[in-house]
Amino acid sequence: MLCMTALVVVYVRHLFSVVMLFGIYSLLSALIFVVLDAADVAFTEAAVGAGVSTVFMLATLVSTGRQEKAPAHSPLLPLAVVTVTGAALIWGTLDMPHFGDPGNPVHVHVADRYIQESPDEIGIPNMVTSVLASYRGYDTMGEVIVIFTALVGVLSLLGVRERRENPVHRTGERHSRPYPVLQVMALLLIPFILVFALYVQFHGDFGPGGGFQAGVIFAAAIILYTLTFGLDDATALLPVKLICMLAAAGVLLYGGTGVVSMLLGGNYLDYDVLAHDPVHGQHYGILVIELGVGITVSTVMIAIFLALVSRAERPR
Amino acid sequence: MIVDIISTALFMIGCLLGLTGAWGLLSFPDFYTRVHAASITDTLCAACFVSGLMLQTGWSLVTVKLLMVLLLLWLTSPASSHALVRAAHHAGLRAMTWSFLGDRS
Amino acid sequence: MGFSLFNYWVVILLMMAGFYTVIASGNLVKKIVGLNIFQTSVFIMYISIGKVFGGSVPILAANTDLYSNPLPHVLILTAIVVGVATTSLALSLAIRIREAYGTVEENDILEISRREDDEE
Amino acid sequence: MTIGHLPALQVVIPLLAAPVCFLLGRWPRLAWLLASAVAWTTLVIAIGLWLQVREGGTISYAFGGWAPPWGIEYAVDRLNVLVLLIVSGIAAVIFSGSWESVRQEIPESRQALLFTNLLLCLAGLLGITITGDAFNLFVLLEISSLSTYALISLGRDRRALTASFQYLIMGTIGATFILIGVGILYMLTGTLNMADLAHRLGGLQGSRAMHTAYGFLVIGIGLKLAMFPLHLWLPNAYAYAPSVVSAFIAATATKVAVYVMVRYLYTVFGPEFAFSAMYVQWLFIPVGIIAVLFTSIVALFQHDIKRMLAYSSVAQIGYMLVGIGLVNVTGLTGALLHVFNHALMKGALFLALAAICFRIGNPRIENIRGIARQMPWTMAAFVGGGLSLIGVPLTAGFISKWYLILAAVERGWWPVVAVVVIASLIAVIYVWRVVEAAYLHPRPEDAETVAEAPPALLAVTWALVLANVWFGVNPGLVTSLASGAAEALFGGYLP
Amino acid sequence: MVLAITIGALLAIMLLALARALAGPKVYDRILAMNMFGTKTVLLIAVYGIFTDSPSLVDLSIFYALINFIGVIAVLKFIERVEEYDEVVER
Amino acid sequence: MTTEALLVTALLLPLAGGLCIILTGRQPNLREACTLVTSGLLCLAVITMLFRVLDGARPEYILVEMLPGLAIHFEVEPLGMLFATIAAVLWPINSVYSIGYMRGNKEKNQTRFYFFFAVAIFGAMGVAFAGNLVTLFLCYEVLTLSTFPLVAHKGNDAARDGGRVYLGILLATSIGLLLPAIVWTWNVAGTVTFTAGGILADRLAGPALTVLALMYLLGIGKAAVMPVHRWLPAAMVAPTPVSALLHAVAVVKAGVFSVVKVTVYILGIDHVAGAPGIHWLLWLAGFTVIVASLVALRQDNLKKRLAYSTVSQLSYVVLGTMLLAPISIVGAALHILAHAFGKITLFFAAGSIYTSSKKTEVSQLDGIARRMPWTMTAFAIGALSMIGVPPAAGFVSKWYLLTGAIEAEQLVAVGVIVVSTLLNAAYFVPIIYVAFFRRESSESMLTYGEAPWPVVAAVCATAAITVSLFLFPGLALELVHRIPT
Repeated sequence: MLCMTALVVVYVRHLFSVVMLFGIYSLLSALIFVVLDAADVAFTEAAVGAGVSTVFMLATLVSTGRQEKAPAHSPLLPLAVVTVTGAALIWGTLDMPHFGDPGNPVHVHVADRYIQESPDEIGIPNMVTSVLASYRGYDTMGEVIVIFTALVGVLSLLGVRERRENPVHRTGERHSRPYPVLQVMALLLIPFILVFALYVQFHGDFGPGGGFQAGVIFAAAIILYTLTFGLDDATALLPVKLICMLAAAGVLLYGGTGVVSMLLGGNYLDYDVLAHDPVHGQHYGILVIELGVGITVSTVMIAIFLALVSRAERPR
Repeated sequence: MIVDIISTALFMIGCLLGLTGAWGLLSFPDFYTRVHAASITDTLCAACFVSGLMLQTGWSLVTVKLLMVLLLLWLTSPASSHALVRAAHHAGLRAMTWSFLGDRS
Repeated sequence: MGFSLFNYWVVILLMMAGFYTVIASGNLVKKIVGLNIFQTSVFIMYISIGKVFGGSVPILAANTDLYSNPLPHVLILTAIVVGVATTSLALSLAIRIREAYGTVEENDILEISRREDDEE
Repeated sequence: MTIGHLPALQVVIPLLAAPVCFLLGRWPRLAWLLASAVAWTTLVIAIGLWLQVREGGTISYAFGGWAPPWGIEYAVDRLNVLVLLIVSGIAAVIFSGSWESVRQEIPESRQALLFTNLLLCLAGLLGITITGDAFNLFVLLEISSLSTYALISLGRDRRALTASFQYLIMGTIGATFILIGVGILYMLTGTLNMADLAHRLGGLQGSRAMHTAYGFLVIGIGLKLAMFPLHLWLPNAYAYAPSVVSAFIAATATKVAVYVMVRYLYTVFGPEFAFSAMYVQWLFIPVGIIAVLFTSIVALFQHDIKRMLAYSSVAQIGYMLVGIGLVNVTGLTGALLHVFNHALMKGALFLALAAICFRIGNPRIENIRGIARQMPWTMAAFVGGGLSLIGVPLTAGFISKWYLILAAVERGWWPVVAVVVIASLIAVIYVWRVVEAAYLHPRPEDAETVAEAPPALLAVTWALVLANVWFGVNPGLVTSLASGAAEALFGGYLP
Repeated sequence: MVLAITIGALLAIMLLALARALAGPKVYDRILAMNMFGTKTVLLIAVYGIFTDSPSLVDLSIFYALINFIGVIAVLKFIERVEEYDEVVER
Repeated sequence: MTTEALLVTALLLPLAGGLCIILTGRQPNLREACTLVTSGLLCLAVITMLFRVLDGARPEYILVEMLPGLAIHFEVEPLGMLFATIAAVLWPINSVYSIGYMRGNKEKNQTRFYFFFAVAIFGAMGVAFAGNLVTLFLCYEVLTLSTFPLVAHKGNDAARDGGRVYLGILLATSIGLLLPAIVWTWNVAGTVTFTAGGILADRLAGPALTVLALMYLLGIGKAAVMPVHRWLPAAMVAPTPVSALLHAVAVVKAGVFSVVKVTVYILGIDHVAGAPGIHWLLWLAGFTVIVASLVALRQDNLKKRLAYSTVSQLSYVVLGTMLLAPISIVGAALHILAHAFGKITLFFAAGSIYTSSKKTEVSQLDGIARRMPWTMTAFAIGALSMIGVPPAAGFVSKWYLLTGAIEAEQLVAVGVIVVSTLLNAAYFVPIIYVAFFRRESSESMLTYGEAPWPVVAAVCATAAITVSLFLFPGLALELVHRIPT
């Protein structure tokens, strides 16, 4: 099914369909992640692939047009490149460790420790969160920075239009038809979504979820609001400047935790020193940085969405 | 035991409804009929599945979550169907009518 | 042996479909979609690495002590985020290109650039 | 206390300064001051690390207090301290001189964003260099790449956008290839720490999967460092980026990629695997040679000076590849020295070009006719950088070429010597075209009179030119570092 | 057994939906199929989660339901906007 | 002043002079005073050093050591002293001449001219005193680059084209052949320091040595051995004082000097004599001598004829070197000296003719000696020196060369010298003849006399030195006999 989708994506030229198929593809791969025991990843992939990315792409299509032209040059060269690459990979797989074998080096070396010790060392049941936030906490900080970089990049490319100076020019609004049913529905759903986001944020220690997923869900609520009520109302609710400040604040919260642990005598991002008991320290640390991740991710997603949409709404 | 039987029955009904809906989606001649097939069966199908699952799990936090799934589906599914039809209608997509079939002569 | 590697082969097929879309497609947005498919399949490869038969989701539970490997999950969480960051940047570039050139077709853009170069 | 944390601070300071800089959006001048101060701080930290490495050997820093194979490690040794020094040094110099040029080329609302991006890029590059973890490298690579894409797209010409997009696509493919390679390595060993990887890969010499991983890594990194047939993104990217950005990324980005290549070849895979099992030299030498010759010749026919220098950069990367492919200590020393020296000379040249752009706008050869009379200091700096690019004695460029030629002679590979020599000659010609236009042609009648570039820009340009001379006259410091690193990397392996 | 049948049926439904999504012919058909695909995914995950005794997956299904809804709304909104532009262009 | 200090002074003086020239660029009189004072001081310093060197002093000075064994290193030895003396003595004379010429022809950009002239002299001093190959190479390139603006002084398209050929050939040969040769030498010998008797003995032999020698010979493009001689005629676009600089004071002399120096101090004449096929280099030089003379014969443009004459004369020096006999090396060194003074006289004379009459072709020179007796007398002396007829310096050096050729039993070389002497006579004697004995064509309306006095004074001075070198060759001979062959 996955393959079918992927291959069709190659052929279909109506870009809206391509993007929607991509959403389906993402959902499917998220399903596969579920089957492969990666609940957190499935969560994220669904949020990002099927959710945010797709919405972003759709928003882009509004400004860029929806039909792809037939390719002008022959597909032989790319085909050859792809074939060679694929062949190299398949050749390489021939003596790879077999799929799913518990004796693989992957499972016996580093990961072993995470599984055996992390509940004691970190004190939370979700090992993915422990590894994410503590053992490889620095990677996660990098991830937050990457997101932040994307925000900086998008802003420097597009900028977010604040409210229109002159309400007379709200031509976009006049054309678009209001959906009263949807607006009511959105108003019903949004509080629920926000609560759910908070739940995912703070439940991340025990089940799948955490700052990143929560951030995306939070952003999803705002995106829904923007979609049903329009850009101007959304920016009135959440001024762009505030969003940007929060994004930076989230990064600083994360980085600041590291600095604090450094000041308290540990290494950077060593949460052991945050409290008298190392396990408590880990707990506090993870809580704070997940919060930082959540804030940054949600605000960045919102900001990027607003930026893309504000271009789409601009009358040509 | 009896719970198991009921839930199995619910699953089966759900499957049946779902398949019907999907079949309708695939084989009905035009967009509006497809919407009809899909959305009607979808709602009930989801209800069957989720209630079956709720019976399986017994009473716990998970049940509440499942209930939320159901509520969510019930809220969003009709809403999106509505929005979809509305959009299609506004975009000028015409429903197939009998006159479409008969007026040719 | 056959089945144990089958999983990887499917993933490779997906990867190549995405890769092909990236390099062969002339439309910038479709290139981005291809890039995403390419990356997503790499993610599936990573997650496959972490799977243990009979293992469960790596969240501490009372009834099992065989878990799948959490490390690839962490890596892929990060990689997904990186992916969306790249995508959003690429999309905003595409928008700007459309505004500047009036098209997002690679060939048209090349044509315009070439003309511009000639004029200089 | 601080001393022990230097490896972390090296990257964390610019990383955390970036959001602060972002918040200064309303006051671009403050953002610039902050960026420059941070860049100088990183330079000081790099010097501190260098002193430490010189005394105590490799430094390891465990993030989160988790010991290396489990946590993320920063490892500083002679090899990357050299790259740290050059990256932070170039950043310090370029950032502090960038204000006037940025203010002129970038709309005010985007200036602070530009500095934020620069800081992120700097942090990413430093992080790539310093990290000892294969996956962390990928993350930091993406930080630097994303910020670079954004930086390039800030160029005034609309072709900057397409250049940036092209780079984005190729760079992301490269990064994904690296991801695949790292994934396979992880699959084979179960670890991501480079030292641990190297240790564990030792037992897997014949594995086909390892060969595949190797291939993907080389191609992925090759895309990033603009290895010859994969260099197509580079000329456009350098040509259309804002001048200061061109100077910064030309002087640092590809150098860091070369470092990553060396790191993977020598530390992770080990020279034994790379050169006896994979025969890398038969890949690198021809690719390097073709790169050097072909792109040098292409550079000859460019009218845009930025493009010309960009092609020359690809050629210079070819030198580095040749140095790596020569598989002896002298060759590797030469390559590392060239990493260092090329950063100096390209930095100087692009800064001089930034000064020219500042006054003239479009740096085409026709436009700079007779400019030397009006901007004598700028053009003199360009000539200085050009001499170093050619490899004239008493400039830094000579030292590295000397080592490269020596290494080739040591191996008895005369064609390589011939190539280095011929390419130097071609470099003479393309540098000469600029010099001739600037000095020997009269200024066109209708051209407006221009003044000398602003003093700050001029000062940093000259700082780099003088550094070229200083390291050409007195290269002992760098050569000992480079040759020490090269010897350590070979670790007794001889082809 | 029940699990196998249920999952099989759900997969079959999804396949049918996918077929409609691929076949089109109008964008709206695709959206409809996508919506159905999404709801069935939600159910699939819930079923799978309960039967493999990992209730945490139910969170996931809630989330999927949300995403699905937002996705459909987004597609609709943006398509509408594009149609508007096209109208403007046609005039 | 210690001899070391003198050495540093000799190197720094031209640079300091250049700086003064730039600073005083606004006031031409002051600027020219700077040039004159600096050149005079340099001349003084070098001559003082000359006597010290004759007394056995061998000062050296290491500026920086870039890599172990690779330094910017200056050391004085007799051969270099000879070259330095030529350059230092000719600079003031040339300066006087330049002042007359540049003002007389109202050239533009005179400050640039004098500045780069000073830098070129610095390069020449550096080449002369270089203690190792790298220093030599560096100063050689300084010389090349600093003379370029002089060659292309006029700034028109012809000048730029000529300049491009000039720079192209010189840089291409030096970077393409000389530098690899240096690296090769370094690789083989582990050092590039000039050492009496050479540094390659026991380290490199057989055909490789011949190849290396060939790389040096052709790599030093300034020696203008065919086929890398094209730059010399191309550089004829330059103003005459520059031609004088190129042909006599610095550039080509630096070339042949380097050839001699490398042969003596790097290859080692005894060692290289054993290399197979080394006589091919000799024949190459001989070929250049003959062919360049033949070409010169066919040139009507006076300066072109002189240029090809230079190509031919330079190859005498190479020929003498490649004979690899001690006596012929002495001859070669002497010929550097003799040719320097002879050729500068000829060029000065040509420039003087151009300045006062704007005549450039040989066929226009009928009876010119009536109007410009001093100039043409000097020209005759220079020509005699070129041909090798007493009482001019050329005779002495040719004598040594011939002796060396006979001693080395290289009959080809003997033949070459004899034939080329006849050819020299064939292209110089007609000029003298028409200038002195043919009547000026009557329709000439021009009225002109001698050139400005600084020009004439310079011409006479060099002619006088040419003669005196024949009459009193003692000092020069003493110096060249100290070259450790």
